[in-house]
Amino acid sequence: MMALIVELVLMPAVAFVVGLAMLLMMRKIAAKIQRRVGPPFFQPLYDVVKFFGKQTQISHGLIHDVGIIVAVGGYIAAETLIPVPGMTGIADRTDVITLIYFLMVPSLGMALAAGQCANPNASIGISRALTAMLAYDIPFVIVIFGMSWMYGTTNLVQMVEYQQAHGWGLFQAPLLAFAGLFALQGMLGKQPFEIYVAPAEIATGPMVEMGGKYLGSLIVMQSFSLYTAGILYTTLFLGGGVTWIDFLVKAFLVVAIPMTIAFQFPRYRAEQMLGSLWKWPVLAGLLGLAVVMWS
Amino acid sequence: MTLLDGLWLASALTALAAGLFGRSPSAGPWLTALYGVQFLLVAFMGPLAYGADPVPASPAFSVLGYGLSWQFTALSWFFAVITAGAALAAAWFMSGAWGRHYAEQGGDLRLLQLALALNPSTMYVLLASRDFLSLFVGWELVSWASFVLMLAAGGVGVRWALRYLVYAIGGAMAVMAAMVLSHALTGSFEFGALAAVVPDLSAGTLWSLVILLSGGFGVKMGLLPFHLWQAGAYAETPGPGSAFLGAISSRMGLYAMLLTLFGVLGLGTLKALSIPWTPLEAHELLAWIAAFTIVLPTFTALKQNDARWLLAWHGIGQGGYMLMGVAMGDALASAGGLMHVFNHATYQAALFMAVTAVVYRTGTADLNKLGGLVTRMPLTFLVLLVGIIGLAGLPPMNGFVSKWLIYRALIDDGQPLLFVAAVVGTLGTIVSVYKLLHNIFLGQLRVEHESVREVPGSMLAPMLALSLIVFVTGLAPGLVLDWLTTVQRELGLAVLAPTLGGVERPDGGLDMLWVVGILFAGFGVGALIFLAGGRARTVHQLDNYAGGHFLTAEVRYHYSDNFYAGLMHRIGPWYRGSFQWLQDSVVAATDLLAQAAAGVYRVVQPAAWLLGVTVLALWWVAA
Amino acid sequence: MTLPPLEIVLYTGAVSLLIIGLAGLVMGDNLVRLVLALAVAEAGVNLLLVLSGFRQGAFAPILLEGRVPGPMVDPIPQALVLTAIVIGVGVQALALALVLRVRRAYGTVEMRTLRARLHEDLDAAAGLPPETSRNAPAVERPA
Amino acid sequence: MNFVVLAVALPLLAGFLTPALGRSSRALAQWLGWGTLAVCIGVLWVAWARLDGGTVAIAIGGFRPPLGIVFYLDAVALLFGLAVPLMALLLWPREGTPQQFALTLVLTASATGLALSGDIFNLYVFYELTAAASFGLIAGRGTGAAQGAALRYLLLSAAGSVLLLAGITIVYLRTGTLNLAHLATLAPERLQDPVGLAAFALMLIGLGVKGELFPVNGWVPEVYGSVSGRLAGLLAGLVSKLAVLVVVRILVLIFPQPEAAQLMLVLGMLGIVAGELAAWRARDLRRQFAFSSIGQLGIVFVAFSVPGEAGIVAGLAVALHHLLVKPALFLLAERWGGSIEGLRGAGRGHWLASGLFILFALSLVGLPPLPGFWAKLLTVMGLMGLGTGLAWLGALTVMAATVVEAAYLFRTLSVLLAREAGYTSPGPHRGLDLVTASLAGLVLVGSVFALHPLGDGLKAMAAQAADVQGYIRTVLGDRAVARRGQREDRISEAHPASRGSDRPMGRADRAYGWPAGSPTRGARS
Repeated sequence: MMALIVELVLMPAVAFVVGLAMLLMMRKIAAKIQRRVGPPFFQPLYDVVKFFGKQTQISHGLIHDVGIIVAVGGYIAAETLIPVPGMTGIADRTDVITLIYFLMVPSLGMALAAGQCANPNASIGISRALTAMLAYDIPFVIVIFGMSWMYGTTNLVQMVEYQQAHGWGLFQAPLLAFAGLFALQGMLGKQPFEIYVAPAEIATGPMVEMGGKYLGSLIVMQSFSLYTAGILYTTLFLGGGVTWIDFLVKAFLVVAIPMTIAFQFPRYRAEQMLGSLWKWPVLAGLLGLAVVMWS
Repeated sequence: MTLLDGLWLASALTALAAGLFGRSPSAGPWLTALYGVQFLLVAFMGPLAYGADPVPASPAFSVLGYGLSWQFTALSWFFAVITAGAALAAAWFMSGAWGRHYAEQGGDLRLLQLALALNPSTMYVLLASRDFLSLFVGWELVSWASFVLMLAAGGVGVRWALRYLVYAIGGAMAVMAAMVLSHALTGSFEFGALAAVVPDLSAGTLWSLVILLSGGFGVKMGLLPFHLWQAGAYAETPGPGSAFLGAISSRMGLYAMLLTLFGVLGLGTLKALSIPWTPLEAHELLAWIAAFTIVLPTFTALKQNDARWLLAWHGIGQGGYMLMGVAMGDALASAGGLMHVFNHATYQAALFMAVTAVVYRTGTADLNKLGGLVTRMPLTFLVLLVGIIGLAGLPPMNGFVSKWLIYRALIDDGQPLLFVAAVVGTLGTIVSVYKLLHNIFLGQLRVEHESVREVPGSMLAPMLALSLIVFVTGLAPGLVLDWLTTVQRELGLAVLAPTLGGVERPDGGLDMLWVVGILFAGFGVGALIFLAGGRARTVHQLDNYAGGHFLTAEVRYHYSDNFYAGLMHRIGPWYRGSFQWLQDSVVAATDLLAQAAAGVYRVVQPAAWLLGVTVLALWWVAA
Repeated sequence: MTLPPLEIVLYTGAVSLLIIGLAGLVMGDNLVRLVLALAVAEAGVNLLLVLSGFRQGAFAPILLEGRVPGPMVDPIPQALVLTAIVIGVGVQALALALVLRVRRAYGTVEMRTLRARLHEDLDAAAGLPPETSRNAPAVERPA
Repeated sequence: MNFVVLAVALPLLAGFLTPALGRSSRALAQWLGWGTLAVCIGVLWVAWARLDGGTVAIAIGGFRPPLGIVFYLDAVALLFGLAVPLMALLLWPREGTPQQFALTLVLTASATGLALSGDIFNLYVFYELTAAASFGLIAGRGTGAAQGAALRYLLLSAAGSVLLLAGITIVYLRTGTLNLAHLATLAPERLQDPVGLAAFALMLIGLGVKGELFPVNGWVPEVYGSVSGRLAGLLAGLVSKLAVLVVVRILVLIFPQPEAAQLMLVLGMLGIVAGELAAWRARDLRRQFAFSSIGQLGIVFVAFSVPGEAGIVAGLAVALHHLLVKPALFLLAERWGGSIEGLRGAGRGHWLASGLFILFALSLVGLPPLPGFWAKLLTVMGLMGLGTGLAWLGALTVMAATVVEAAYLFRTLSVLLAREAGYTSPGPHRGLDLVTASLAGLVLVGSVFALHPLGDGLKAMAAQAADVQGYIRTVLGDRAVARRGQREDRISEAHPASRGSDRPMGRADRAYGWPAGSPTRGARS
């Protein structure tokens, strides 16, 4: 019991640290592509501390605050559902389906907070964000189904065990892995699927009214989301991790791919986003599904 | 005098009292107490859900040599407890301020009270039926009772009620055909007699039975393509009535299907019945119909601009989950499908009530004419929030558990397309209900709603109670799943072994106690982090970033119309050719035929028909 | 079936009368003619009925004292046909009376006009707007 | 039991007296009519009580059957016989002239005769008398529309009578008898062929004019649209049923071949479709009910077309239900006649009338446990029990018609009960109409509580009516029954597979020679 509690505390903490590092990596990649130097190593941490410490903190009402708490808290809780090397948290008591729906809770929190801001730009942003969710989740659930069927379990711990015994999912179901990566691009909200932020057009959408600790919380949330996406993909396709080192290498690699792709692209309109996410990854996913189920 | 007799008596008394005293708004609390008595009587039958012997009714009739008898079993009880709860909540909701308001607006409160009271009382008759004849009697009574409730408000509702009536009678006739077919096969209306001959029946006969029964009962459930009546009929019913109807009324179809298709024919029969030239079997066909019922109505809901219509369309879609779960038939799926009946009743009633509360205060359910009400009606907002989380099937509410069970079973059964359909339905629901919440409660408060206040306690209490149930059964789904094991045993389905928190299995289980616990712990930590930041200052809603322009009261802008513009740009064209064409063409064909029929009676010489038919008859005789 | 030639002729005649009468009833338009057609049809069927008792060369079925009863024709149809004729006459009289009444009410003895006026009357009594033809002009034609 | 004849003779006599009496005192004529009807009811009631479920044949004038004409009394005959004066009393033309009283009495007499007679030509005579009386009653309203409708009805009906008489002639040619019981003994060998079937077809169509059989019911909307509600109720409720009863008697006793029933089934089905759909489109209440009555009569024909007891039970149930409901509805339409759209809100404030309308509509549509449901259920059960494709289609038609029926009845109701501001009510219903309709409503509701005995009673009645041997035995004695039995045996030996089907009697016909009629043969054989 004690060990479990330690795990439950440790897992989000690790996630926070690694997530900030991923944030840093993201900005470094962007800088490299744009031939800039990029921020210093501790910049993400500085940012968070700065935002939380600001004098001017503007709240737009209770739900604004609650939404932010739900967004951050939901991710903190979600980290305990994905097994990492040496720690399983409550991954054994839940499964990948729970995790997917769990991950929607922070989004809902952010949507609440943005909605309460009473800024039309925020509402437009949320409408686009939810549209994006509808777009990327369809290929993603096809992937989830395929992998669960292949591994014969929805338990993430067992998935890792299976891959460590029989080889990575990436090699057994490459089409599904491709579809998953494509969906990941949307899930992280990176170009070309970042219409919901669209800073020049709707003034960063959901974030338009956020400042101070609100924006800081959103940065924390983003770092969590990067981490979660990375390790979830690693767990599903790359055999999880035996040790922290190979686990983190894989996770960073996974996150690096969308980042690298992102900065090569312009921004898609909402319907273009739907079109591309419902076409290629869904086709690949269904094909991969057929291969998995009939072989 | 058994408990069932008592329940019938109590419900009849309630209807009588509603008819006598319903006109006066002050009778509301007393009527609510009577509904409470009904609920208690159902609760006293609780041991049924844990395997106690069925509770029979004392009256038994014999007509034309066929006996009718009634009894409550675990299946009946499960549906009855939902019915009683929904009726109690609806009656409570209208017992005070709402009822007075309705009467002041010129509504016929007595009629509404009576219609509401008739619904549960007829449902208790249906739920107790144990042969085809009593089933049909109960079925018709329930259909007519809900017709009365839909009619209660008059106005636009009448048109929808009439449309419902046509569908309902059509469905009832299909049921009657199935019942008479069964009689032709066995010479009796007993379920047992049919069950006994099922192994000897030809595939054609079985298909006829399956199609007639599922079609007939499917009308009430709003299964595709018989769903077109439901949204309008439920949405245009006065508030508490629509809460009751949305919660349980169409589930009677599921009950009757369970009773006949699963209880009598048996899941094994459905599984053995394959569709020629396809790999599908009868139960998969049902699951596919369910899948379409999930997806199409859900996305129709997404387009609605009226909160009540939006909810009603979602009600149709959620019915698909129930059928899908039950049709898949294994322990997890059927438990999920059945539990969804309970879950849906709880959150749907709460949602309709919350919307009704908004209408009560603002006078409109038009999603383009509201906004920002969270600061004025925070508790109603809370109820709606809890409700939509349940409806969307997100943790920690109960809707998540039932859907999880269904998803998990679909993975077990290897049904990827059904799985995707189910998830797509959920995603569509999330998208749609956020619009509902946002357009009513978030964004900018309209000038005319500045003075809106929270609704009074008589309306809040049932809503909050329902929300509490939504949360508690999400936290500890085992409470409900325990009942369902008995129901599964009764129907001859595989039996689930639930824990308090859900299901324990090594290859991916669910323990909601942990999930919810962790989630709230996360919120706690999140709150700590949040509070670690500097103290925030709350500003006026118009004090926000507007691109260098100052927003004033004259230019309030709440982004609500065509909320998902981008999405609609892509999927808008797909709405064409939803099943409306089917209904339209049936009506058109009937009208054409009717014109021809009327033409028969407009001829100059009616004797021409006489000569014609004589010649034809003689020709036929000679041939 | 071997029938004596005379009977074939008689039956053919009776059936023809019936058919002519019914055809007249359908095809005629003048009410008086319709009544006459009805009379023809009734005559045909009455003839048929009386023929059913007919046997060639038989006597009338009257038992008179001192006469040897040879083959007799069937008396029942004759009794029946009398009744039928009486009824027929009564109905025709009633029909003619009604024709007169109709002429007084509507000023017509044409079935087509009667039907049109009757239905107009019925619609008017029910408070319905008359059913106009789709081809009828919406307003009065200019003179 | 010979006193039963009074039930026919008395109203006839009174009918001829009334106009003369009416010249001096209208009230006296009215009282005479009422008294006569009351006596008729008494007579038939006593006969019902004495009969006690048995059957009796009464030879009129002392001539023994098959030579003499007979009245045949069984439960069905007496039930309908009893319904005639009862309905005539309830739907008495109160505001009418003495002539109308007389015609009503004549109608009563002849309709009672239709119910009781056991002789096919006698039936024809009563049928014609009924027709003549109803023409008079229809035209008696005096409006141009009523007279036009009466004339058009007359022409159609007279053409039907010609066909009926032609059918009777064929039957007589074949068998040489007109007594139903005697025909029943001879039918298996002489009428089981296309010619016999043709005779049935002619009689069916002929009788169908009054029985509102499709498509010879063109008169229905015109007549019901132009006469008073009471008369429409009498014609739709009662007279049509008696015509159907005659058809059923003929069908059961003389034409057991399935083709005959099939013909009736097909025409009945078409009638349901045409009637209900036309009612769906009807724009005024009275004609809506008229068309609806065509549809209901279609169901009656369809129900009776099911062979054996099942069909008769179902048919009786549907017919009796309609007998009760339709006149009451026509009475309600008396005040609410006219365009349906014009009735917006007319039912509000008249809660008794509206309630009755709702009750009748519910029963017509078949809400259990109202009697209409059981009637419909019996019909569908009978049809589906047959298992043939045509019967299935029939059942389907009945059920589809229910949907249409529900659609238009409740559309009308919703208009009646609509909340409409500024509507001027056409005034309350006349008290008597309302009382009569309430009576029907009470019987309807009361029968819900007596479903069990009613069901048993109907079954016993139907068993009696379906019992051909019993009919023959009652009228002709035991020996005739044995003879029919022998004949049937002989036929089934000769054509073991095809009895009652295609044309089994061709050779037997020739063996008997033709024409078969002779005055003495019938009596001897």
